[in-house]
Amino acid sequence: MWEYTDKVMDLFYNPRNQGTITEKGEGQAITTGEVGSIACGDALRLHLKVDEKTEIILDARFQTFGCASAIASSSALTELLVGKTLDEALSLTNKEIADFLGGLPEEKMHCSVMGQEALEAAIFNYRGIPLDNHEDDEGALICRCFGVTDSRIRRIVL
Amino acid sequence: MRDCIYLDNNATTQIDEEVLGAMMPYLTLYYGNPSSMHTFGGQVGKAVKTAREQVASLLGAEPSEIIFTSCGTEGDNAAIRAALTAQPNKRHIITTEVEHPAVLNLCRHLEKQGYTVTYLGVDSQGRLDLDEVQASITGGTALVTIMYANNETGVVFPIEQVGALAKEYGALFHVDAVQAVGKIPLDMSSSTIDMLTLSGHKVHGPKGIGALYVRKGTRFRPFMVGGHQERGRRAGTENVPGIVALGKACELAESHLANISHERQLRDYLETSILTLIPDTVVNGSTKERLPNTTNIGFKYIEGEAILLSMNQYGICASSGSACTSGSLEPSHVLRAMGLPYSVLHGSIRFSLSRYTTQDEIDRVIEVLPDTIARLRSLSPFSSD
Amino acid sequence: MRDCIYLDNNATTQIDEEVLGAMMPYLTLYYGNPSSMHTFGGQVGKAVKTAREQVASLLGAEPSEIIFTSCGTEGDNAAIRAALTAQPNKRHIITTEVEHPAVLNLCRHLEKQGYTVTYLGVDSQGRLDLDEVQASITGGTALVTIMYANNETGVVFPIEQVGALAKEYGALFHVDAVQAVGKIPLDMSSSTIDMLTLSGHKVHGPKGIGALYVRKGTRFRPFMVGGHQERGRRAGTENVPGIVALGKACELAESHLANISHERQLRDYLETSILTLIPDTVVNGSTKERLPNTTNIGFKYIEGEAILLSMNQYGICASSGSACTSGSLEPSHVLRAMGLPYSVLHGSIRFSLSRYTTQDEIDRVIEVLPDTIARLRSLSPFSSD
Ligand SMILES: Cc1ncc(COP(=O)(O)O)c(C=O)c1O
Ligand SMILES: Cc1ncc(COP(=O)(O)O)c(C=O)c1O
Ligand code: FES
Ligand code: FES
Repeated sequence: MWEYTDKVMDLFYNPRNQGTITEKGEGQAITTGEVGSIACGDALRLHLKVDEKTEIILDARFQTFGCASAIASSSALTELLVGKTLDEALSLTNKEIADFLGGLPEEKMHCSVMGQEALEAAIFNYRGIPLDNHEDDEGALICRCFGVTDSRIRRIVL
Repeated sequence: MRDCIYLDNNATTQIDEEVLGAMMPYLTLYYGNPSSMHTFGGQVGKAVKTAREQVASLLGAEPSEIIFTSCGTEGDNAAIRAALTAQPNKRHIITTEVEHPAVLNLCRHLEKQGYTVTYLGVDSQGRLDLDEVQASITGGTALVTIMYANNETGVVFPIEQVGALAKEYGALFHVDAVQAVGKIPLDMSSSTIDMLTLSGHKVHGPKGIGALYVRKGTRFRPFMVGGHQERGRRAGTENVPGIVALGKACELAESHLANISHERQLRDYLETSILTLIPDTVVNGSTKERLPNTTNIGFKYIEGEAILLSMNQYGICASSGSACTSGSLEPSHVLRAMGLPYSVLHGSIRFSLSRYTTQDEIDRVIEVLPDTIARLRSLSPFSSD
Repeated sequence: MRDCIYLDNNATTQIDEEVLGAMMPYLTLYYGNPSSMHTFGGQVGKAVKTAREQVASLLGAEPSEIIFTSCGTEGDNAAIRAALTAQPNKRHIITTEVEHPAVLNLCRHLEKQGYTVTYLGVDSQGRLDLDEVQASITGGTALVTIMYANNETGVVFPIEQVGALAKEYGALFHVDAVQAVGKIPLDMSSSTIDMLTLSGHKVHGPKGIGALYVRKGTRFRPFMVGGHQERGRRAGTENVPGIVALGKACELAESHLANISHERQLRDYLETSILTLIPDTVVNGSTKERLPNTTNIGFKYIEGEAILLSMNQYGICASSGSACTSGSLEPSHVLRAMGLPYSVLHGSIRFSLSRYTTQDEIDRVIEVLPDTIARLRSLSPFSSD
C-alpha cells in the first residue's frame, strides 16, 4: 500500500479545478496541453485561460486518467498555476507539486512529472513552440506512460 | 476494521473462529517439539497427524502424501525444483503466461539456468488452448506446471486433460491449486496430478502455513534441507499451531463445499448489478469455467488504483491484480496475456468473496459503486471522448 | 501438561504471554495482506514494519537488513545458497562437524553438486581450533558458515576471530545464531558477520517464523522465488501474526538479556548438584564459553532414551541430542565429533533452561534424578564393571 499524505488523499477525494475551460473573455486565450495516453495507464489534459497582455494564468483546469497521486498532482498543479505568469509557471518544478502535496512516494514521483510536462505542453502550444518528446532521455523507463525516465525524474527533482 | 466489506479473499482470508480455537492450545499449552522424545512433544505429534489426515481428506489423498510447508510459494518452489531434480536429463518445462509469480518468476529464473520454458498463452477469455499444450510437449518435457484456477480472473483450467497429455509424454504434472482448494471439489485418488500446492491463508487458515501434495511413488528431493521432519521431505521445526489450524481449515472447507453456491449467488448478483447499473463495464475472463467466488470487472476509462482508493473510503476492500503485484506500477500480467484493450487493462478490479460475505455487504457495494465510478469518470479526459 | 518441568528450551520454547497478546489481533481482526492496496492491508504493513525494527534492535542491525523467514532452517538454507550464488567461481565452503543438520546436511548435499566442504573438527570440550580455520581458508573459499553456539552443548564459538579470517580471505561469513539469540548480546553494527540466522520458536516466539540478517551491501538472491515481498528477497505472503510475534519476542529477549543470570544461576545449581549427588557423571563441552541456559551431562553406563523416559515419568522434559535427530538411533553427531568415550556418548542428556524455569523445578529434578539414574544403572551390565 502506498503511503499517501492526507493532502494527497484530500485532493484525490475532493479535487479542485477539475474539468475543461470553454468560456473566455476579451483579451483572453485558452490553451491546452496533453501528456500520456490510455495505453500507458495515465494521461493528463491541462486547460489554461491566459490573459494575453500580461500572460497571467487566470484559470486552470484538469482532466486526468490515472492513479490517486496523478489526480492529486493535477489538482495541485492547477492551484499552483493560477495567478502566475507563463514564465513563472514554466519554472515550476515537479518537486514544487510534490511539496505542495506534502510529498509523494518515490515510486509515484513521476505522477507529478506528468503535471509539469502537461504545463510545458500547454504553454508551448500557446506560444507555437514545437514539443520535444524527450526522446533523448537515457535510463530505464520507470513509467511507460509517456516515456519519463529515471534520469529525467532525477534531473527534475534535484 | 470491523466494518470492512472484505471482497479480497483471493489475496488472503479471515481465520475461521473454529480454526483459531483449534490452534490456540498449540500456541499456549502444547508448545512441545513434535520431534522430541518426551510425552510433551509426543502429544503434539498426534495433533500433527490428525491435521495431516484432514488435509488429505479434502484432497482425496493419503496422509503420507501431504507435506506441510510455510506457504503456497514454498509449495510451488519445492514441487518445481523436486520435479527437475528427479529428471536431470530433461530440460523442458511447460507453464502458462498467467501463473502466479511464485511459478512464473521461478520459471524465468530457471531459464537463466539452462532450462527451456514454454509459456502457454490464453485467449481473450483467459482460457488455455489444449492444442498448444499438445504442440509443445515432448518426451524431453520434465514438468508441466499450471494453475488450477487463476487468482485474478477465477478462470479454471482443464486440469485433467492437460494432465492426461503430461502422462502420455512422461512429464511430471504439478498444479498450483492455491485458489481452487476449498472452492472446487478435488480428488487426487482419481486425478492425473502428481503434485499439488495449497496455502492455508487462502482457506480461512492462518498465514505462514501451506501444504504440498506429492503422489505416492513420486521421486521427491527436499527443497529445504536439514533435519528429517516431514519424513525427510521438509526440514525445519514443524509449525505445529499452523499445521493444526490448516487441518481444521481443510476440514471446514470440505464441509463447506456443499454450500459453495452461497458465494456463487452473491458473486453473480454483484456482477449482474454492476454490469446493469454502471455503463462501460465488462467481465474479464470466461464466466463458464470459473471459481464461484471471483469476478474481475473492467471499468473503462478510469484507473484501478483510483477505484480501489475510492472504494476504500467506503470501507470496501478489493484489489486490482494480485496482491503480489499491487506494489508495482505494471498492469496485471494476467489481463495483458488476455490481450485486453488498454481502456480495460488499467481499470480492472477483482472482487473475491468468501463464505462470510453477506447480502447486505453486496447491497452496500452496489449502492455506492455507481456514483464512485461516475465521479472518477468525470475527472477523466477519455470518458467524454 | 501444566505440571511439566520443561528443560528442553533449546528444542523449542513456550510462547511468552505478551508475545501471544501482540500476535492475537493479527490472527483475528487484522487479517489483511500487507501487500494489498486497501487500508485494511496497509495497517498490517505498519505492524510488520514495527516488528522488523524490534528484530533489528535485538541484533544491533538496521531494519532493512532483516528478512523474515519461516524458520531457522530456511534462514540457513537461504543464506548458504545466496552466498554461493553470489560468488559462482568460488567452490569451497568451511563449516564445522557440529553444526545443526540445517547447515550440515545442506553442506553434504552441496558436496554432491561439486562444492568442496571443509568440516572443522572440535576438541573434546567442543571447541574450535582457530589454526584449523586458518589452515583451510583460501581465496577460493566462498563461505564460512559456523554456528554461534552449539544447540547440544551450549559451547560458544569465537565468532569474531573466525569472521576476521573470513574477511581477510574475502569469504562471506554466515552464522547460525539460532541458539545464541536472546542468550548472548549481539551487535551486528560492530561485527564481522555478513548473514545471521535466528528462529522465533527458540526465543519464546511461535513456530513457523524466523529471520535472516543480511548485512547491507551483501549480494543476495532469494531462496524462495515468486512475489516481491520482503523487497524481493523472500517471496510468499508474509506470515503477519508470526512476524508481529517475532518482533515482540525479540523486544522481550532484548530486555531480558540483563537478567540472563537467572538461567545461569539455576543451570549452575542444577549442574553442580547432579555432579555432586550422582556418581559417574561428567559435563560435556567447555564450561567456560557456554550459553547460560544449557548443560549437557553424561550419565555413564546407561542409555539416553531410557533416562529421558524415566524422567518423563516425573514430568521432566529434557532431550538427548537435538530434536531433529532424536527420532534416529544414532548417538549425537556433536558428542561424537568431540570424541567422547562410548560410556558417555550414549547416556548424555541436555538440560536447557529458560527465563520461566524456577528454583522449585530444579529442586524437583535434583530430588528425583539420583534414584532414577541409580535404578537404570542397576539394570545395566556395565555399571558394576
Ligand atoms: C543451532 C540450530 N540451527 C538451526 C535450527 C533450526 O531451526 P528451525 O527448527 O526453526 O528450523 C536449530 C533448531 O532446531 C538449531 O538449534
Ligand atoms: C494461484 C496462487 N499461487 C500461489 C500463491 C502464493 O501463495 P502464498 O502467498 O501462500 O505464498 C497465491 C497467492 O498469493 C496464488 O493466488
Ligand atoms: S501517473 Fe500515477 S502511476 Fe503513472
Ligand atoms: S536397543 Fe533400542 S535403540 Fe538399540
